Amino acid sequence: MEPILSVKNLSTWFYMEEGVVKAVNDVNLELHENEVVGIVGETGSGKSVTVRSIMRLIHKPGKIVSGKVIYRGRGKEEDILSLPEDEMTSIRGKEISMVFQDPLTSLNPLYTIGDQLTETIIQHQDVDRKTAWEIGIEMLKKVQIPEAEKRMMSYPFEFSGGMRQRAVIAIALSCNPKVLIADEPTTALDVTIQAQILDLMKELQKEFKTGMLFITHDLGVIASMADKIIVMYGSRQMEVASAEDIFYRPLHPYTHMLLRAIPRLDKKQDKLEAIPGQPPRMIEVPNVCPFAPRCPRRLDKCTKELPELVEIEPEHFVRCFNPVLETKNSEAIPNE
Amino acid sequence: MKKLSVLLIVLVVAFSFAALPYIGADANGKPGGQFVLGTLSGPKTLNDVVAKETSSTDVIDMFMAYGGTLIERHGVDMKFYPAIAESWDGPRLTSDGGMEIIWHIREGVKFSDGHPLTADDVVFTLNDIYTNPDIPSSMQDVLMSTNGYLPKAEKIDDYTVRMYYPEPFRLAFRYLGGMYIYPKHIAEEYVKNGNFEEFWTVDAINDGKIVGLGPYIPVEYVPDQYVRFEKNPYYWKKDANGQQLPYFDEVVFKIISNQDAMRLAFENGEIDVYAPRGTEFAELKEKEKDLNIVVTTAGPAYGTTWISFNWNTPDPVKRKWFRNEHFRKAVAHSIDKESIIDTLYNGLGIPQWSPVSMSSPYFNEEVVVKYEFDLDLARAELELGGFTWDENGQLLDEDGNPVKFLLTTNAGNRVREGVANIIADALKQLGMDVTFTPIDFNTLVQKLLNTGDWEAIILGLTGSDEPQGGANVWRTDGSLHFWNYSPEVADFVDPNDYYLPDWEKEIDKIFRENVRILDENVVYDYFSRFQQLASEYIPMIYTVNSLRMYAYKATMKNVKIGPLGGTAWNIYEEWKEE
Amino acid sequence: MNEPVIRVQNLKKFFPITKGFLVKKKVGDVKAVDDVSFEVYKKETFALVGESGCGKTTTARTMLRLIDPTDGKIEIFGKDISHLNREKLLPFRRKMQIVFQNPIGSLNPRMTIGQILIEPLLFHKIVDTKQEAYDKAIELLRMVGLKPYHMDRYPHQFSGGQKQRIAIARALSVDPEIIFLDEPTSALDVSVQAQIINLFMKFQDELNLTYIFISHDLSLVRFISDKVAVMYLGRIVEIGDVDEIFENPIHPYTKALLSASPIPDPKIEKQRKRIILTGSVPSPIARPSGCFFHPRCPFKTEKCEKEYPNMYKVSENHQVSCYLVEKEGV
Amino acid sequence: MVPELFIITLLVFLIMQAAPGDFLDQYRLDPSVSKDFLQALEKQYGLDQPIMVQYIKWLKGLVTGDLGYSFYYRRPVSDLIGERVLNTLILSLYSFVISWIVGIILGVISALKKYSFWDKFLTVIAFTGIAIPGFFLALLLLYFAAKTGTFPVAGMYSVNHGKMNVWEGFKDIFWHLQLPAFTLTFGGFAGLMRYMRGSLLDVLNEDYVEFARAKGMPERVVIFKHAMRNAINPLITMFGFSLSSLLGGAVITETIFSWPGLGRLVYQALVQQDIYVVMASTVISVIMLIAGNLVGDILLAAVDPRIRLE
Repeated sequence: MEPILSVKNLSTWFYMEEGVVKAVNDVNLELHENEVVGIVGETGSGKSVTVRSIMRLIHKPGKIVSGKVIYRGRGKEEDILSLPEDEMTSIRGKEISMVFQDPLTSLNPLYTIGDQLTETIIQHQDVDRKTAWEIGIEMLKKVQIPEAEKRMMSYPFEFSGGMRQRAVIAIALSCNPKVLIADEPTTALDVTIQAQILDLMKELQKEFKTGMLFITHDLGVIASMADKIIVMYGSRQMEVASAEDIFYRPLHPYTHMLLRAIPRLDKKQDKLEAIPGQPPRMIEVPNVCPFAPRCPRRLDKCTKELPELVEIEPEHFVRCFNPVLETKNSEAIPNE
Repeated sequence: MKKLSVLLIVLVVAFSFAALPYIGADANGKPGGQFVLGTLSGPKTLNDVVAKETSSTDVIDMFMAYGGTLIERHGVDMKFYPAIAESWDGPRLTSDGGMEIIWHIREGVKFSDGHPLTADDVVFTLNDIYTNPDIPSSMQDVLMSTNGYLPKAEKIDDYTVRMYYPEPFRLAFRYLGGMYIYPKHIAEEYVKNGNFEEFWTVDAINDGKIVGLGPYIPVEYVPDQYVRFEKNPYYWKKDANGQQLPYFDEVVFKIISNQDAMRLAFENGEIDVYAPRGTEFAELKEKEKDLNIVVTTAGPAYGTTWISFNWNTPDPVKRKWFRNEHFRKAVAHSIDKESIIDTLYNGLGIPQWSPVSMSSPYFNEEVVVKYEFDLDLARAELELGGFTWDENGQLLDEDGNPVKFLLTTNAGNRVREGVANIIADALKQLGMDVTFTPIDFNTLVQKLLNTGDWEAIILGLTGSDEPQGGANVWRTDGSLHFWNYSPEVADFVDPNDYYLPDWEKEIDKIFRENVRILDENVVYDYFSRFQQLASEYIPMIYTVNSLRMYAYKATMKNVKIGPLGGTAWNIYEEWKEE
Repeated sequence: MNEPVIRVQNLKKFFPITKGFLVKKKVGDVKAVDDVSFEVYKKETFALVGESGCGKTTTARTMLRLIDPTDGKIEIFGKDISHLNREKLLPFRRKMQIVFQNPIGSLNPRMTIGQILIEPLLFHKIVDTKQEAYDKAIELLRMVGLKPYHMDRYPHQFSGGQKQRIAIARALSVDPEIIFLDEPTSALDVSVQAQIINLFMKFQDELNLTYIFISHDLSLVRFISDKVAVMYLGRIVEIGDVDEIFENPIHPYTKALLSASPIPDPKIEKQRKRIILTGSVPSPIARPSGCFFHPRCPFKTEKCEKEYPNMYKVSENHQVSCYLVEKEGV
Repeated sequence: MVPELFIITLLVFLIMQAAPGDFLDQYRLDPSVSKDFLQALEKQYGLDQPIMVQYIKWLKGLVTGDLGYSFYYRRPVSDLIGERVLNTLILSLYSFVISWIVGIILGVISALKKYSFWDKFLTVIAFTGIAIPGFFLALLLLYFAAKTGTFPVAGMYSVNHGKMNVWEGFKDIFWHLQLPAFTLTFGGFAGLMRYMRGSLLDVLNEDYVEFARAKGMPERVVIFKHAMRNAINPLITMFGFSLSSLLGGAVITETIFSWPGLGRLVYQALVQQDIYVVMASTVISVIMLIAGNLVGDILLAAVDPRIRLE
């Protein structure tokens, strides 16, 4: 089956006074219906700009310099990046929705939850206010907000953080989109609330069979959510594989080291294996492997040219001249 | 006594055939039109007793003066002409040693409300208003004779009034003759109720309550905007053709609070007359043709600018210098009046030497001592005064103290600050250590009048053509005799160190006696002596008088500018050619 | 056994709530820290964990006397500092340093790194001359893995991890014995977090430091701490040895916290049984009756609604404030 | 409010009294005014009494609605203020409304077209407006008026105003209003415009604006529904605050254009030490300030549920 969303060779650059920040370079990804693709990366790795580029929410001085975003949800192939702006408003929120990181700031403080919910419904569906209001109540019930009828009249500040994120999810899903983009949706929440929200999102995703792009820096969170994982570093995709492969058979030295650098709740560890050095600066980066300066498996070649993203094993892509092939038998996570 | 009777005859000869025509009787103009004057601020009151500022008195003059007084003065020849009083007898001595004037009031004169004017109004004005002890006014100071007597008026018949002083008082004629006459039928009620203060506030204009004998009656006042006058339908004067005066239907005082805006309004034709500042004069003069205006000067103004020293300054060393006449003469020699005129008055000034205004009939240039600008003469005076110089050129007094003092003036007055700088520079050349610091006006007044804590000062005083107006300044017990207050007037003067030179005593005597003399020639001699003494011993060293400057539309006719000043003194005969 | 370096007894910190348009009136208290007691021994890492608003940061700030306690005792090296004035507090301030969550906010942007490091050295008279201070500053930079040439740079020229290293160097400069670590890595990237955590471990070893570690990241707490106190609405609900508590949590809240923390392992994640709590943390202004946790607790009994449970000793190094202990008869 | 008023008026009173001299100083150097007369005036004005007695007398009057007596005008202060308050309001309200409308519209344009030619152009205009001294602009306009004859040079009315009918009178005032209003507006709108621009730019960076876009709201709705209302919020406090300047903010403009307003009256009173006029204006300022803040708070509560519902 054709993926519902394909991103091809997407590059988004920011033209700053200090120079060109190449935030996203040559990113390719595919998302199928009822599939969760996770994008993992650190600050500045380009994961967030990638999904905002898909939504065309890139503002000056940023610019999508190349690539295509093919959407197949409306019975045809459409390149989102070449649609006129007013056509775009019928994609956003209706076909592709997005949930932001901080629920405290995603809602307009001056309007009631009901207002912000119904305006979206009226915008995209051919219904009157009253029907929209009822659909809104249904949505709030879906995201398990108690006393939904009453809560429609509440303002965001009357909600707790978790409740607000539920409301945001309700808005995002109110028009039954085929793709949901979640940009670190639980990072700002407390851990017990995070668990609630992740649970909810997963449930709803299954129910609506939505394709979901899930962005996070937290390897623990992604482990529970994603079917497929894209690891980004320095504005490029480093490794793309199924969740199991990423966690048990990481081939890229970066992924490999990252998994050893994080503490685990379920184990007593003596030491964390730190990755030396600093994350790269993003201005005027040369076309070489961005991880090379911190990589212990670095070859001479690594600082001279950029490795291609190659399919080393079936459905397992790695951008590296010297992948960690010898640890094949899942040495990454020592099993006890 | 013999001398007095001679005087009496002279006076009778001089005054009792006063059958002069009134001013404006020969006028020949076209009635109608509107005359717009600019003023910086609006009237505060229309009650002459209360009014203290020109913004109010200018408005009051329009309906009470300009022909509304017993006699009026010609602005060019400075003589008194009959007005409400058709003629008069006196002033003359009476057998009891007092003095009287008999006024014969013109018959048929009416107030602007149509109410006829009689002797009752004149008597009421003097007895119940100006000399009423319950109504304090500065007019009482003016009318008070040497020994503190106030005049009394009595009605002889409906059109004859006698005014009487228990002693001779020369100024009585001009002050009583120029006194504004209140309509008894309106004002009496306020006097009786004891609230004369509240009579004719500015609200009275819009209430239509203003009544007067003058040519224009204010009928509309928009605060801070304008005062509009309409001509008095009962004004008594008629011109050569029998046409009733005044000519203008309306006069408007347009209030423009900003001098620059005032000038622009004049150039724009919104106002008809303008008093330019020195800095603007040349520029306006150039535009005379383009703007169809007349730009002219008219002799020195009455206001003065002078430098003076405090003879009772707290430091006894300094007192000694300031009391030293040679020191003062040296300072007088160091005042470069020409350069003051050039740099500060744009050439529109004239050196002043005498305490009596050059525009006054008592001014006598022959007797005046002039200390020309000459630093060598100044040094010579200092040597005469016992001063020496050290090797650095610093001036020392005879005890070896360096001469060092503070010179001050009120901050913000550009001309006075300029004069101070020019004088201070010259004095420094003489080896004096002068520090010039302008200070706030109110602080200055406190120092001058209440604490005596000052050394040298540059200030100005207003003046008039009558030297006696400066009595408060020149009499040794005067409240403005600030350079050398009598210990009885100011408590900061040490009675044991009070120094009163003979010439001061003589000036004091002149100011006490001249008002008792009715013979103008004798008075002239008295004031000549005063000018001689004051200009020689210079307790106040005069600098420069500015010239009076006027600009008015060339279409204005009958504008007669003279030493009395102003473009409005004969407003009833002025007219505009459209 | 040796004396604890820190002993906190019945510590309370209430913030008054005022209301009113023209006239402000006190209407109640936010009981941010309510009757908290614990002891910390030398070279130990003591973790305070809990969700936002549980009072962990306020506890730390009160212990540092950055804010004044409402009631209770804070003994440092056996001396109660809860009421000392500024002057008497100074030597304790030196012994107790803090590293904040946000390295950007805690470094003055107008001062060079050299100035930032030298200032406290001279202020606390650790050294006598400027030269000595300079040498010591370079030494400190080396210790935290930076280079001497970094002395003349300004904070904005460093990455987040480097800034946190500078903050550590500054904290270490005055030879402290206790360091408060207030979420010291939560603003850092995963790849850098390990560097910083390892640095803390190294210094604790070398310099015999005692750490008060404040975090909401239980994985990190498990890795770094010896003891842990779990806080909920201003009170400690469970306290004791880290491994014991993480292996055998008793309080339902601790259990929920642990089960909610994700583990970077898809298989384990899929098998885990989660305790999903309903609702969110109530407002500290209007705390529930009885046990504060009872409205969200899957095991609540009638008793829980009425009375706040006492601290029960589970073992030598494990205490919990929950009636479940009685029932299970531990 | 009452204690504030009390403290501020007492302070102003003491400061006025601490300044050297008093109202009568301007007459003390006039040779024609005698000492006795000055003493009589002192007594009449109550200047011979102790400061606190004078203050308490004034305060007592204030409670009964009596604002005192002007030495200079020799009339009740309330009359003086009464006849000028409307004039000042006409000028300040007119320019206030225009400044706010122009400031907000241009601020929005400037923010939406950030870094474009128009943004830069408007920024230059704004900084000119902020930088140029009011008196200088006023004089410039005066010259403009005088040279071109398009606008009257000074004042609020023509001298023939009293003879006009209502419509002519209205036109007359409106015509006179333009230059002084322009002076005030030019100085006033610029700050507002920059403030609005900054505020809107801040809001445009907010997540909820981006979220509104992400959920497919058209740009028009994003700007005017989601961004604008939030951006206006901080201006409301300012609005309330600047309301308080309506009755006293234009001394220089009023003086230069001979506008018969309160500013001129009070300025003159300050110079002349006409103390009760100054005191009355202080009372008005304090009341206006408090009222302005109250209005601001009420407006803010009306538009912001966070404030309303707390």
